[in-house]
Amino acid sequence: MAGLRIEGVTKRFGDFEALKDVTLDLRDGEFVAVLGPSGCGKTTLLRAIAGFEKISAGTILIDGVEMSGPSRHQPPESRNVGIVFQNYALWPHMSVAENVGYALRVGKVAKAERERRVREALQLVDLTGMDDRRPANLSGGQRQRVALARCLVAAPSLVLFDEPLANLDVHLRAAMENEFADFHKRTGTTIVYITHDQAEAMALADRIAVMDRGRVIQFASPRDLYARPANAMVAHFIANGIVLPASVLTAEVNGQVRAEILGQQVTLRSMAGQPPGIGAQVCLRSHDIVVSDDGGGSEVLVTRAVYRGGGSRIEAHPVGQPELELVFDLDDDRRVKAGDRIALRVIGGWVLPPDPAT
Amino acid sequence: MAGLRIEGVTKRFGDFEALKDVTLDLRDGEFVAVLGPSGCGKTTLLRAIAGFEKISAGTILIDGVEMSGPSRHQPPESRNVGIVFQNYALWPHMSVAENVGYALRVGKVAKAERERRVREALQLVDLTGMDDRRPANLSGGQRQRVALARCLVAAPSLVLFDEPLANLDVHLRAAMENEFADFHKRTGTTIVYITHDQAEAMALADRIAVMDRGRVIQFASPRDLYARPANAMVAHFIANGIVLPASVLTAEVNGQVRAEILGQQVTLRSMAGQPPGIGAQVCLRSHDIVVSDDGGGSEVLVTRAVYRGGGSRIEAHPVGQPELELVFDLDDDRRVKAGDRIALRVIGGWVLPPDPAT
Amino acid sequence: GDLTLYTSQPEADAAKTVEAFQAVNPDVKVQVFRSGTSDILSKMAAEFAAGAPQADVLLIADAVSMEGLKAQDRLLSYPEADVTGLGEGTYDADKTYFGSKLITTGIAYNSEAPVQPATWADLTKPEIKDQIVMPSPLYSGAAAFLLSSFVADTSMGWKYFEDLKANGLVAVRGNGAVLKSVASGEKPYGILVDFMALNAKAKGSPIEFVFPPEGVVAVTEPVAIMKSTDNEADAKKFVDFILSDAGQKLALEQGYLPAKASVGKPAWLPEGAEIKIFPADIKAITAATEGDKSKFGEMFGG
Amino acid sequence: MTAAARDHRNSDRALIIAVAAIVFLLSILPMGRLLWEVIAPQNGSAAASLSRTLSAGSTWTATLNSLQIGIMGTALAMVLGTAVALTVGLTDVRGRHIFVFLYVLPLLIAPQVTALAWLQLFGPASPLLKMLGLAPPLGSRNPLYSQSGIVLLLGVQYGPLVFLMIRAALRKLPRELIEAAQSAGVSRWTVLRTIILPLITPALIGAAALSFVSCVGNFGIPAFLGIPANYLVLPTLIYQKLAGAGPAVLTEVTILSILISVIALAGIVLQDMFSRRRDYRITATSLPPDPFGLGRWRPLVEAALAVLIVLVLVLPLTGLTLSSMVTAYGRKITLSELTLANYAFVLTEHAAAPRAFRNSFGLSFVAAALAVLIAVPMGYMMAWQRNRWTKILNFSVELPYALPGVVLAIAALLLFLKPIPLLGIQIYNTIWIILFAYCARFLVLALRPTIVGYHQLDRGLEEAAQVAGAGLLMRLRTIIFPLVAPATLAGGCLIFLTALSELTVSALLWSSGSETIGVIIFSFEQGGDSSYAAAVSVLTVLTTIALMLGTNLLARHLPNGVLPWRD
Ligand SMILES: Nc1ncnc2c1ncn2[C@@H]1O[C@H](COP(=O)(O)OP(=O)(O)OP(=O)(O)O)[C@@H](O)[C@H]1O
Ligand SMILES: Nc1ncnc2c1ncn2[C@@H]1O[C@H](COP(=O)(O)OP(=O)(O)OP(=O)(O)O)[C@@H](O)[C@H]1O
Ligand SMILES: [Mg+2]
Ligand SMILES: [Mg+2]
Repeated sequence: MAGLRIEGVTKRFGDFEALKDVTLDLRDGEFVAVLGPSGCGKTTLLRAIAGFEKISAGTILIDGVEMSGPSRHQPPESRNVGIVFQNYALWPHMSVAENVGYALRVGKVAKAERERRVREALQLVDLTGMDDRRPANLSGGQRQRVALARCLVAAPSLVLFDEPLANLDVHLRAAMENEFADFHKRTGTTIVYITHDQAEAMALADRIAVMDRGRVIQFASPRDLYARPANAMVAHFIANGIVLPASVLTAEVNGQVRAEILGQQVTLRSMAGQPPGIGAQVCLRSHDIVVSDDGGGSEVLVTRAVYRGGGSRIEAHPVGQPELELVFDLDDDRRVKAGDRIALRVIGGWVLPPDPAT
Repeated sequence: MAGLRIEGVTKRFGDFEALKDVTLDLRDGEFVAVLGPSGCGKTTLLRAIAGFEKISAGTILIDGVEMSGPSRHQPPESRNVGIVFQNYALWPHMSVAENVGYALRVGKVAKAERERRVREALQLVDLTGMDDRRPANLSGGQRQRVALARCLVAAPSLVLFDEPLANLDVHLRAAMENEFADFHKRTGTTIVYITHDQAEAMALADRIAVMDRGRVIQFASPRDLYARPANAMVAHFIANGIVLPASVLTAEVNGQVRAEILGQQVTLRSMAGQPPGIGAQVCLRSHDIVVSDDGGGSEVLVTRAVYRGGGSRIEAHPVGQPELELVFDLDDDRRVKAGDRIALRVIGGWVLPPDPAT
Repeated sequence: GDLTLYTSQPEADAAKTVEAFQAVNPDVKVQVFRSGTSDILSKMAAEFAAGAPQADVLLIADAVSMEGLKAQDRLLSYPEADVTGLGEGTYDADKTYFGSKLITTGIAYNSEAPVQPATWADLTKPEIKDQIVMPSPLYSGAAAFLLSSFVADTSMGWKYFEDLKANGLVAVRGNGAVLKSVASGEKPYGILVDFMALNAKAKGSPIEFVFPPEGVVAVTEPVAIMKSTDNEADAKKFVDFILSDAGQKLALEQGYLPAKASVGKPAWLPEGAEIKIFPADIKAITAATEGDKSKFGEMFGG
Repeated sequence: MTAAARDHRNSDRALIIAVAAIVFLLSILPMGRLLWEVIAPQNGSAAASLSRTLSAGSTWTATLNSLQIGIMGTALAMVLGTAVALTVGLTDVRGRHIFVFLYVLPLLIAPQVTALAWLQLFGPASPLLKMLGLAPPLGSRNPLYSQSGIVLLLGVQYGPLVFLMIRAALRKLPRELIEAAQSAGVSRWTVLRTIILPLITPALIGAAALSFVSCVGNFGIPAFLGIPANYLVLPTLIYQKLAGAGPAVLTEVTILSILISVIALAGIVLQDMFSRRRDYRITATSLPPDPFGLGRWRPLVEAALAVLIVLVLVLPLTGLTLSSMVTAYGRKITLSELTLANYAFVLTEHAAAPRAFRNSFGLSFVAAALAVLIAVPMGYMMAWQRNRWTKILNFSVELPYALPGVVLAIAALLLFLKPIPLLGIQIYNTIWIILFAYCARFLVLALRPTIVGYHQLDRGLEEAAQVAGAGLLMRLRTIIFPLVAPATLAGGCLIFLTALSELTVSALLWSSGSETIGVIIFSFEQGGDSSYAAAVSVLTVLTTIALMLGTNLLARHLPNGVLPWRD
């Protein structure tokens, strides 16, 4: 169990800044997900925490002890962190059981105990009976699970996951999510969990750090991220929010404002102190939009409708403002298809806080 | 453009059967997804089609020409199939642009033309400006995208994808899905697309083959799979259907039967000729279940509620039959939590066809 | 005490020599290092450089090398040595080294060869063009000795080697290689040391050996005491043994021509045959040998 | 910092220091001692020696020739070794195991023996050619005595070295990288040219550098074939200087040695430059590629391989065997006269021969084992922790191998003639000085392949062990060694085979009781007893075959691919 403080960490590769002034403070025992688009620096952050990358500026403290800093750099093996690598990094010369039991062997755990814990870990990831296989003879998902078991078996005090579920199918993923949640509850381990799957992040994490191009954009609870995204990037990234331009008509009262959006006047949630003004941006979720059958609302042209099992994802453009794009989910019974025109009514939404920079 | 016929293909590794009597018939230009849990043999099937694995029995025909069969085995290079590997398989000694342009280079495409097409392909996968990077300096998702561009650039007549989007974030994934759909529409290429993500499969494929432990269980359109799963495995695998025991009370009329489920009498969809009887199984989707506020329906105990952005995934057990598990999604405004008791009403569902084997 | 012997004698001979010596001097333990003459010289050069020469006595192929060591003041003079019966010129006038036997170099040829050369001049005959080998003087002390002796001789001189070169002679690495070449017929004519050819013949190899009437060149396989020895007494005993009748008889048994003619002649030497030894001025040869070798090297390579 | 962390740190530092110390001891110390002879010569002035050596025409002729045969011999060895490795490693030829086994054995047979076998088979006395009526006229000049002959023999001698390194690299290729190209519709040749060869570039470069150094430093072949052809190279020039043994000989020899070192170092610098330009790390965990089907070409390719084996192994070995079974060299061979008496002699009557077998097998095995043990951490430092120091270490390891054996032996003599200071141990005149020289000389044979192995390894595998808490020593033992083992052990095999038949080093360093096989063979040859020499050679080959077969029994317990002759 260990807290983790990341303060102003910057990491440069040549003159490319993969991490820019990243600051995060994890409580002891917290489960934090790091979420962000591909290439935003998630893996780099994780490698910096683990000690594989020397950072260019800032400090990283585990349990109050400085691990990386301007003058010192503790080697990875003395940081007592567990890690599951994105590309598995299984040892090809060892059997599954040997891979999983390695940390115990290094830690000089007695053989019987070791075998028991390896067996348990393999059971956990549903690989019982595969003990003697070599990694090369496993399927992609099976390899991922071995990597998982290998990390979990040593019960480290800080665990880093780099997209551990990326190659698993939905069910195994759900099962593993539950496993992680249980593991976390049981052990109270501090966990940094990297993923690009927001559902996964939301399901698991106490707090989520959303990253973009090397920066942490927002660090908040899942509900907050969903309901109160800090900017358009987060709004869009989390649950694919629709970001539309709007004019705020009234100043905030009780966390609400009146605003005009797509030609409709609606009441929206906003942050405290939101001033009125034009040029604001609003984040809408699928449930903030309803198809109006009475002809009210704004007319949109559907350009694509993709079936997604029980519902469809709709891409549409307001007839009046074809440069705007709306992507939202619709129940299957509507059977909307590309080329249809439908009327939409906005029934809620969140006004994005004004960007301090502009 | 090419049709693909797979007939009774079996593949053994030692005495382990990775593929068991697999038969699939793809029309010219069809987009077929192969869906199934980890280790079910998807990659093996794909490798057999590409010609990397000699099959143990059966035949594989591309465009009517026997490629793999009892007596012959065309080498991969003369099958004209494109392939994107699960582990990327980028050539570490080549830059991104060289990787992508490889097929054109060996195909003696003129330099200017080649550069243009490489540029286009990189643009397609959103990697413009990364031409000179080495694969080792790319993030996981970026590598995946290079692999994608490399395959697409040669415009082969049959394209095999092995979980091409597994490492991409949701947005890039959505963008790439659109790209695939467009690419497919534009070129009419026959595509075999392996994934464990059913949403992806449904969004893209004309038909989906669901595999389990080396067998093809069902080969049907996405809507069919969702609405009329062939057995409990498919029902469960596709969109996480709830499979519950039921008694069919009446014989099928107009595709419908009356049945008793969780103590409730309901009208369910069924296949033609469904006989009445006990011991049937029913597949329910989230929208087949409503929370009844009037006290009607069956009482269930919620054991887990996981927030998933705008809604929660609920795990619950009927109070009367605690051995059954129901997993379904609920809108967020209900704020159900573990320990709650709620009443559920079944309002629809699909009776799984009786297993011919039993 | 302990005595360290560096020798270039063939392995079996070296063993027998030591055995016989110890039979006479049971209290002396002899350590032997056996190798080619040039290896021994390399080893000693390193030992000198490190300031720790190891050998007490030397028994190496030729006097020229001994002269070299003597010039570096490495050899102990042993004026009391009993040289009676030893041929003139087989030992150093300053008594620093003493020839132990005569190893002559003559002409060997394959028994099946069409021509039977009898004289040195025969080797320049066109009938056997391109079929002649000799050991390179750069690797064989005996050959170097032959080279310098011939060059110094007015009747032969460089002209002889130029003729040989014109007749296609090749130099190979060592007498062993010449023997193989001649015995296998690969090059049926060669310049070779006597005992090697004659011992092989005795075993059945298809090889013949002649002592050309112009005279053969003989190296003496001298024995010497190192100045740095810490066991002078035993070292002197060793020299005494080599020069004694017993030691000379041993050389005879091993198939060599002993330095002391009085102990007898080897079986292979036809009764009454005269071996004419080419006159050799060791001092002159020592002075000339480096230049001769390098000139030879330029002519024949190797 | 935790106690465990401190332990790790200390053990890491200890390891690094130990490696540096070993290199210092094995390479820098003897080379430095030699150099001291130039700086402060015992006899004469350094400047005089320098100007004499550098102004001699022979010095530059020899240097030029050394360069030439170095380059050409390497080219031939590369072509042979790579072609064989590709054929064996990537195609479906049958009898791979046996072939690999047979192809590495010629390392044991002295090149002179091979040359002589060829000379006899294709020369005027050849029974075969005589039968066919094709025998060249008696005494006609043999084409092997020439630069081309030297290059040919160098190529044959070092082909197996290249082969072992390339084969180790080929084992590591994940099949997807090849398949990705195949599915682009590319022919096999193109796949080979554009994917496979580039991916094994580190191995190609490493093998080229090593065989270049081997060719430049080889003494036996140019001595045997060059002398008759009037063709001088630096090692033979050095030998001649030594045979002259003038007072300033060591100084001159050292100067010439420096010339060889410069040539050899040029090779390493080039290697270093090439191998750092690109990235060859293979990250995927995957099965090795399926063999390419040769189809109807298969019998032809197999026949070609068989011919190669006949030429480089069967022929010389037959010649050896026949020589070892006749009473006198050159005697017409009739079946009834064949005898095992020579074997009986060397095994029972000749006390030194059995001892030499024990010594040489022991020395070779221990030297190979030590080199493997040292090469793994040393390769780790050189490939993964590059800094100025590792570069110096990298260069200095190469030197003892590049120099002619006799020079290294002299260096060892200079160092150990007096008891080791402080310890007071005398290793001169014991077997240990030979072991020291073998380790110094052959270390690079294990190190180069190991470094190549590192260049192909994904560091993530080590990192995974780091987070498991494994310190450097533990990682080296449990993760890194097994992963680079195929490459390293290929090097170990090279060392074992090369050391078994080693002569030039032990010729100066042996003492009674510590004879080596090379010394015994050389003694017999010098005394004109070729038949005994042949018998010893044949026994060596047979014993080695038995040993190699013996390791096959162990193969099940070893990680995959560590025995080059096993899949
Ligand atoms: N060694 C390196 N040298 C140069 N650039 C690098 C290096 N490693 C990573 N990068 C770059 O740094 C950026 C961040 O990479 P990182 O691997 O952290 O991304 P990521 O967020 O993990 O992405 P993904 O979700 O695709 O795995 C990327 O643009 C990548 O190309
Ligand atoms: N070369 C092989 N030898 C032995 N077994 C193998 C080999 N290749 C695959 N298998 C086994 O065959 C089964 C199918 O493997 P495959 O790679 O096709 O799975 P997959 O469906 O692609 O799974 P994933 O979604 O995890 O990639 C697995 O159980 C795997 O362990
Ligand atoms: Mg990443
Ligand atoms: Mg797979």
